[in-house]
Amino acid sequence: MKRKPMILKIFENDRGGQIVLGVLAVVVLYVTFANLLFSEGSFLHISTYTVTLLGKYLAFALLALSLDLVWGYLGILSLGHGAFFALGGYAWAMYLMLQIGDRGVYGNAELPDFMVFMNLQELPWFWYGFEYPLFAFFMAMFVPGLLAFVFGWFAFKSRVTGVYLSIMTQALTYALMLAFFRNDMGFGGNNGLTDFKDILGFSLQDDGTRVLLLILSFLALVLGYLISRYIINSRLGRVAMAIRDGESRVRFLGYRVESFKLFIFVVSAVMAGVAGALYVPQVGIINPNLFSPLFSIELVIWVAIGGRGTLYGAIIGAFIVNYASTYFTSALPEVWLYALGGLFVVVTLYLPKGIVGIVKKEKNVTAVS
Amino acid sequence: MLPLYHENEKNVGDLKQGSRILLVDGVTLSFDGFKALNNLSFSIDYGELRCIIGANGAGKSTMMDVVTGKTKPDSGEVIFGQAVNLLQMDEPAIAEVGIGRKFQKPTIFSGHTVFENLELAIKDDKRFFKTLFANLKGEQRDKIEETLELIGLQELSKKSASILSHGQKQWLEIGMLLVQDPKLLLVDEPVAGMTPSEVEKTGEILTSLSGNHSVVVVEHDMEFIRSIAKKVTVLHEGSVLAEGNMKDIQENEKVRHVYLGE
Amino acid sequence: MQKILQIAFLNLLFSFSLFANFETDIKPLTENSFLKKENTVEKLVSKYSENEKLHTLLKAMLDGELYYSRKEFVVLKDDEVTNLLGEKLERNRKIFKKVKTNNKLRSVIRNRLSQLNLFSKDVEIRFESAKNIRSNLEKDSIPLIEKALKFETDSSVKDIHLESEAILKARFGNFEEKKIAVQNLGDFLSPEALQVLKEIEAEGGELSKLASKSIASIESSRSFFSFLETIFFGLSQGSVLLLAAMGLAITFGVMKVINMAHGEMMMIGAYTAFTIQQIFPNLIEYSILLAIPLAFLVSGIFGVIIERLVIKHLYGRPLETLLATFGISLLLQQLVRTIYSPLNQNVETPEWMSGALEINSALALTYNRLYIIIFAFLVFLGVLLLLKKSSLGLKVRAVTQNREMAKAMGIKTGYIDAITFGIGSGIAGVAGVALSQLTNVGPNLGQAYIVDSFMVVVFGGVGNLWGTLIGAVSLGEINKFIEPVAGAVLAKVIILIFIILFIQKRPKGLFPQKGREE
Amino acid sequence: SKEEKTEAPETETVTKEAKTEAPQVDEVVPFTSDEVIKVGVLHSLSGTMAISETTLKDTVLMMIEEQNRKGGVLGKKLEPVVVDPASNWPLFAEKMRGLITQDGVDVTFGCWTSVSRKSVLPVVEELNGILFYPVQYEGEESSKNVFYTGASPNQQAIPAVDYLMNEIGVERWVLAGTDYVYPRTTNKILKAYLKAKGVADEDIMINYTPFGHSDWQSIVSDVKKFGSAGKKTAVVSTINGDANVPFYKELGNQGISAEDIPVVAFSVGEEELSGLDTKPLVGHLAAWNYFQSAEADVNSDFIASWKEFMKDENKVTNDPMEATYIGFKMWVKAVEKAGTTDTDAVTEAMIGVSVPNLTGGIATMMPNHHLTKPVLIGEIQENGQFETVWQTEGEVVGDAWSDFLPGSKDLISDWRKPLSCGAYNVKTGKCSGQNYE
Amino acid sequence: MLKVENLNQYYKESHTLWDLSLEIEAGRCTCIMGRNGVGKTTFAKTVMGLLEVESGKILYDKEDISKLSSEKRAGLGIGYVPQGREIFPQLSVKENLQIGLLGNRNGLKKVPEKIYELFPVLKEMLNRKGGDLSGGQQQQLAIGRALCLEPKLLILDEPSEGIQPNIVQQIGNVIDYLTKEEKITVIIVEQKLPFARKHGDNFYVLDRGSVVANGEMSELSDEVVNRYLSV
Ligand SMILES: Nc1ncnc2c1ncn2[C@@H]1O[C@H](COP(=O)(O)OP(=O)(O)OP(=O)(O)O)[C@@H](O)[C@H]1O
Ligand SMILES: Nc1ncnc2c1ncn2[C@@H]1O[C@H](COP(=O)(O)OP(=O)(O)OP(=O)(O)O)[C@@H](O)[C@H]1O
Ligand SMILES: [Mg+2]
Ligand SMILES: [Mg+2]
Repeated sequence: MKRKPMILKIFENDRGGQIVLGVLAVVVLYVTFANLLFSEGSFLHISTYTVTLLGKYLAFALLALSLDLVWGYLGILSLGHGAFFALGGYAWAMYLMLQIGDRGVYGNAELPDFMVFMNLQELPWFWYGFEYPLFAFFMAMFVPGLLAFVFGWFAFKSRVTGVYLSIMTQALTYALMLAFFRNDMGFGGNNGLTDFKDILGFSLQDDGTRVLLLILSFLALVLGYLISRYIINSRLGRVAMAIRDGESRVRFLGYRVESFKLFIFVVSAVMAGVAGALYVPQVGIINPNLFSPLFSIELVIWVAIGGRGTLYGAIIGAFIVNYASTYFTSALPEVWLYALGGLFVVVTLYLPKGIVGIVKKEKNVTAVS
Repeated sequence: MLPLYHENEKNVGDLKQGSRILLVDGVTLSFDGFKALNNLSFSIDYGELRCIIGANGAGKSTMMDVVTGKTKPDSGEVIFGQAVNLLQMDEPAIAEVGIGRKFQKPTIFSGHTVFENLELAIKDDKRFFKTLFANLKGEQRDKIEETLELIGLQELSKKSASILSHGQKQWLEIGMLLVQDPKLLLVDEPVAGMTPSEVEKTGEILTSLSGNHSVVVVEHDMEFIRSIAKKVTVLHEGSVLAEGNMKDIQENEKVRHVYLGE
Repeated sequence: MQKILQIAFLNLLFSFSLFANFETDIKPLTENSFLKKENTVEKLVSKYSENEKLHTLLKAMLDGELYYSRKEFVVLKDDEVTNLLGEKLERNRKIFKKVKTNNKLRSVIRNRLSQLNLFSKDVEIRFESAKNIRSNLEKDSIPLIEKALKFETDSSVKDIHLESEAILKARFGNFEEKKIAVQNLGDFLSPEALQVLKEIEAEGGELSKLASKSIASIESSRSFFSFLETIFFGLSQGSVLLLAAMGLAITFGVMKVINMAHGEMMMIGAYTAFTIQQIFPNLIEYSILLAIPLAFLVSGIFGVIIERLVIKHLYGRPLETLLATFGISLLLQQLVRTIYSPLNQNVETPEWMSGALEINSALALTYNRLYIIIFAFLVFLGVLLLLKKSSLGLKVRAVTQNREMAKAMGIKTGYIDAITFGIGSGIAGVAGVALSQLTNVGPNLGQAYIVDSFMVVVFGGVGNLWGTLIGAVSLGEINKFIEPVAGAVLAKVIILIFIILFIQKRPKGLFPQKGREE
Repeated sequence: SKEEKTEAPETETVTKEAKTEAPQVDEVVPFTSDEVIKVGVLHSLSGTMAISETTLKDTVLMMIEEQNRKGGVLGKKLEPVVVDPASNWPLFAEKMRGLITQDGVDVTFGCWTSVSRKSVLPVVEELNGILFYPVQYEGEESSKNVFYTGASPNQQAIPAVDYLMNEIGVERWVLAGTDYVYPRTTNKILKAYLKAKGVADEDIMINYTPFGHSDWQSIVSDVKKFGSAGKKTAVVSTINGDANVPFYKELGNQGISAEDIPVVAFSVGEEELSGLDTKPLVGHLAAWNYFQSAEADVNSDFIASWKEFMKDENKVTNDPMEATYIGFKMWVKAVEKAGTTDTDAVTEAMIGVSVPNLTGGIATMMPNHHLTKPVLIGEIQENGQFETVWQTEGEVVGDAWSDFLPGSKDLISDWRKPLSCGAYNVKTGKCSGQNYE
Repeated sequence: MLKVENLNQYYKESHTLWDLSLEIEAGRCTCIMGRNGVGKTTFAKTVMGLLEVESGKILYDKEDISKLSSEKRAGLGIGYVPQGREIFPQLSVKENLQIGLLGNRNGLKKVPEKIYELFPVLKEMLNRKGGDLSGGQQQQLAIGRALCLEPKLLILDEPSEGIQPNIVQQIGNVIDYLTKEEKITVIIVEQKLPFARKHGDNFYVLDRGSVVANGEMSELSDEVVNRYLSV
């Protein structure tokens, strides 16, 4: 049997993924050029508003993808995935915060405004090092990964499963939310971190920077997709799905279930963290609300709407639901919850496999290579 | 709890024809006061085919649960090979050391195809980073194809296992046990729901396996037992009631009374 | 008409002639300065303490019912105008202006009224007055209290007087009196007693030691009562959690529907209570009792409708129920916003649920919480009996464990599902009524409780009602014992971490559903 | 002490005008231009904040309708653009960007919580828009593009404490708040203030609770114990939103009356009271710059038109509505003065603009983008209204930077040229924040 | 008693029963036989109403029940012992039996003593959870539960599977008793020839979803067995 290049193998039997990523690539390219090349007045121009919005959607899509990996393929319904996203976001926001320097309202070069305001005399120890982008970016992956590792290590070893695990993830994010809301935590409390000025030396107000962030988000999404795809296509992926369907049986075959779960859970958390780091500079604020259980549930809904266990379905779901909220909150501000709530009910009832279920008839098991 | 792989290897010791492969010694297990296993002791030799019979609820499946690490007994010892203490190991470690099991109620992965079910079971390094980069080797593929043929599911190999009928699931599970290639096979009611000729075929497979493997079969189908049995152990209320060749057992008054009838 | 006028006129004349002084003396009450009003009240009390009208005047002033025109002072209550003698007057109420009071003034009035009311016929009033006097003791109160002690027959009122007397003696008596008083005060519990003792302790000298002893005695019993109080608080919080979680224990615990609309079912119950008060504004006292069955029905019917329209199609797909019920919860919230506006609504508390059951001055149990505790346990018992003892319960459990087989055994699964979901939702509705007595009634009511409810059910062990009970109560208690040490925010965080760790030890909750797994 | 207070801006005399400006309902003035001026309305209509913010959206809509009847602004029709940021802070920023760049609004009225304002701030500043922020807040901010028409702490908290201390004789203080910036700041300011007035540390108890806290048993019981030490005690409450209802209920049930331990709240207004059983609350206090009960003709007119606009006789008005009202009126005036809706022209014209407030006084926009406001202390009545029991002599000037916080005591804000700075350090002579070069 | 005409059934796209027609005589024990996967269980489930049919009729007492829900069919007196036991795992043995009583048409309120006589182990384990029982015990419980219904037509899908020999004998006796004494109609899906021969009155052999042979049990020839029942 001849070995195919890895990338081809990854995309094998994945028309959906090819199409979704292809379309996204075209859109991102188009938006990039239309924003940078055409001047504001031109009807071909695409506003920075759209660029940012698209960037946000892409970050959300990566987050949804990471959730689909654990939910769709490992069967862990994480109701706290927002926590990993938020932690990644906070880590990167800390870097952005320290970039403000003495441009804050108090003109304090060492301390961010909210610390001056909290009467802190010096930077708390856990802020050390975040002025270095590499370190901050590493932490944006490391902290969510570590949390996932610690939480997963205990939970999987104790064989906490099913709704128990789901509710524990919820408790985790809820506890983090309450903790981050506390002003004494040193992360800005309810107001969170905001008023970022520049990133890696580029001003965040420049269109060019925003477009760059958009492209970066897209690349991160593609990379995340490829990694996920590779994992689920490997035998490890098939073991994961077997764990989803019959965890204890897998053990009798000699697989150490908790390692498999832990690996995928941590990979997913790291992906969510990266998504968070991409999200923050584009929306310009991070606040403990991202830790709220409600956000994490919404996240689950994106994936379900798109189509659980298909990866690209998660991307579609994230786009559709978020676009729907963006659209409805402006166009039908009074009734948009009816529209959104209705959408959820209708999709569940009539599209049990999510939106991708309409197109996709064949079964979701990847053939053996 | 994590086993030390190399040490186990050593502790299993040399497996020669006739050397002991499994020792169950004085195992007791109770559920809320009910003793499912009561000071149960017996041993199996390498290469042996052992039949275990006993009334419903005698503790046969529970015994297998204990050996495979699913349930921990209250007291007693279970030793694999020379000195591997199974009670200190968890399920994957026990599987790893060479014990495979077919469950009473067929349990297969309904989200996977028949082929993938076998692939998952096949003997290989099962640590997670190995599986991430694992590829089926030529001989493994052959082994699977061979087994598919043996269990009569070639045509369904690309089909989802969820559509199998009860009997087909039984066969698939037997197949999974075969590709796993364990040293000791624990087979719980393999012929339930099979047609007479299938029963016969199962018997042949199991007999041919013994020799290079040890096989422990639990069944209620006496005809089947008769056709394959050399040595039979009878369990009753959690302990061994009788042990011996088929003839002795059939003539044993107590066994007739609690089990065989007539 | 003429006659009435005549009478009124005569009345007016009469009052003018007899109480001319009184009438002029109360005039300064119309002034703006609260200080002036205060002085006026003091003056009136010292001068007219025997005058019935003063009572009426002060009482009305206290309740904000005293009005004046250029000519007269009247009591205006429920659109009825009466004079200070309690006689009805025919007046256009528009011409009157209110006599404004503020807190300080009211507290002075209340104090003065208490002195007058010490000899009231009503024990309740005497009791309240005695307490009021106790917290506003002055040196010259001694004769008053001694007089009251002679007059008093009720022992609980007497106790308060005795305490007041002891406090006064400890403060102002001669050495011997002080000594005895200080010793006696050790048997009382009120903060006032403690306050005096502390002052005396600080003074040093022989009394100081005695005072320390008495203080120690008071503090030890106070700390005992405060321990009881904390237990009560925990129980109360636990019972709220229990109520909130019980419906979920059925829809989620038994039926395995991840019911995100559970909170909204509570919200509907609370709005039912509100609506009933709107429809029957005269029945506030009973509206809650009426609301309980009605909320059960309304939420229950909503539940049945939701089950028949949506959930029915989702059995065997528990995760999808999360999605659909989340959608439903959004719809219901918005529905309430549309119908009732996004603002919070006011559900009034009936008289019998306000206030507290005073055990002693260190321990008082608030009525609303007390009733809610009792109510929660009753509901729990009901649900328990229903599930464990009725054939419905058996059917429900059979259906949820194996729907196909239940059908094949002749159980009408559709009907059972609908009824069960209805009951679960109905109980949530009832919980909503209880919550309306504790917190906001608004579109977000349900959101506040949904996470906690799931936590309780899972902590207790899914599918086990006793687990839900013990889970709810123990979480409530733990929270209330941590809160004073760690603060409300940290207490919650600690509880969550505790739950996470606990589940590691017992992966299926406090009371796991045991059984051999396949 | 600082410049911004002493130096009065050039105010016009408005008293005369105020009288003539009574609403002329019948007369509809036609627009003289086909163009429209778009007005953004950025208030949450769903989510947790909808409870408070929906009313403000309606207020803006009412003001726009009224203004359009008067012929709009500069002869152009005002057109509201309503969006729903859904109590989701990042969404506030996104919607703000959308409003300015997609919808092309010239001014936006919006936000309630501080975090929503913080979220929007970089966007309005980047895109040079105008935001009117109508809610009392913690101060410590002054942006060229934002006009703060709610109270800053010195226009609410400090006078309230003065009242309690001087008129009621309070000696012990409980500062209870929800754990976020506004209560934290206010309490910090109050603590510094109280200590400056000689209150001992042990006579101050500070307590923070999470958002939406609903079980107040222990805290109320603690307050009760704290208050029974023989000294007059009061609670200064910066408890936010939904948490108030269970708090007051618990107070009532545990038998703490306003006479024993009065509570003065900074976030409880008429609208919050309408969702509460007020019986047990009678006598508790609130400090605001406006009460519905204020006796002024403008106010009666405003209340009447509000009820008519909402088609509901039971609708109440409140302080943030007044702030919205003032902000709107000021903006109209400034646009008319500038003759354009151009941001720079309007922001320049805004400073010094005066309009009558609803309590019978005058509100003037100060150079620090804050207003002059009277401070009113009201007692809760059984009918859900407040009765003013005390009031400052005249209007108080809003302070952007508190004198009681170490970080900001040297900062002033003055957006007039040549200073044009929101955070000017009088000690170092440096300007930081928005206009930093 | 039961007549099935041209029954067709599909699992999604896969056609499982093909124009299946057969007739069950009242008061007799009919054996359904066939290799694995030919559709025996599917047939039993369709009669019970647990699977929808595409076309064809199921006449029970001359009435077409093919559109009725399964709870209605149970109400008409059809009892079912499924393959794989399917007892209610979290209900106690007693409750499992009570579920059978709930559907009893004769209003029986107590578990008939004869069920305990038949399966003494059930009496011993009355308060144990159904799911905790051993495989064979569960099978006995499933039969006991169906008997509590006092059905007119009893469908048993491989009832002897996993049951100890002496109890298998007893089950055989019960079948005989039910058909001979109580005149109950029994359909039994069975693979074990000796058992089928001993207790069945007549047989149907299925292959690929349709009937390929039928007749009196005595007529079941080795040829048929070799042709349709071996691999
Ligand atoms: N988790 C449990 N809780 C309570 N009792 C149990 C549990 N597991 C097994 N038992 C009891 O232990 C006994 C032995 O069960 P086991 O399944 O081992 O029997 P078996 O010999 O395999 O019977 P069969 O031939 O019917 O399969 C039975 O009586 C069963 O009820
Ligand atoms: N849920 C299902 N979805 C799709 N196909 C199914 C399903 N269940 C059974 N089948 C297929 O239908 C056919 C008949 O199955 P059925 O269970 O009726 O067989 P059976 O005759 O009872 O076999 P056994 O003797 O093994 O129990 C089989 O080929 C099986 O693969
Ligand atoms: Mg068994
Ligand atoms: Mg079958």
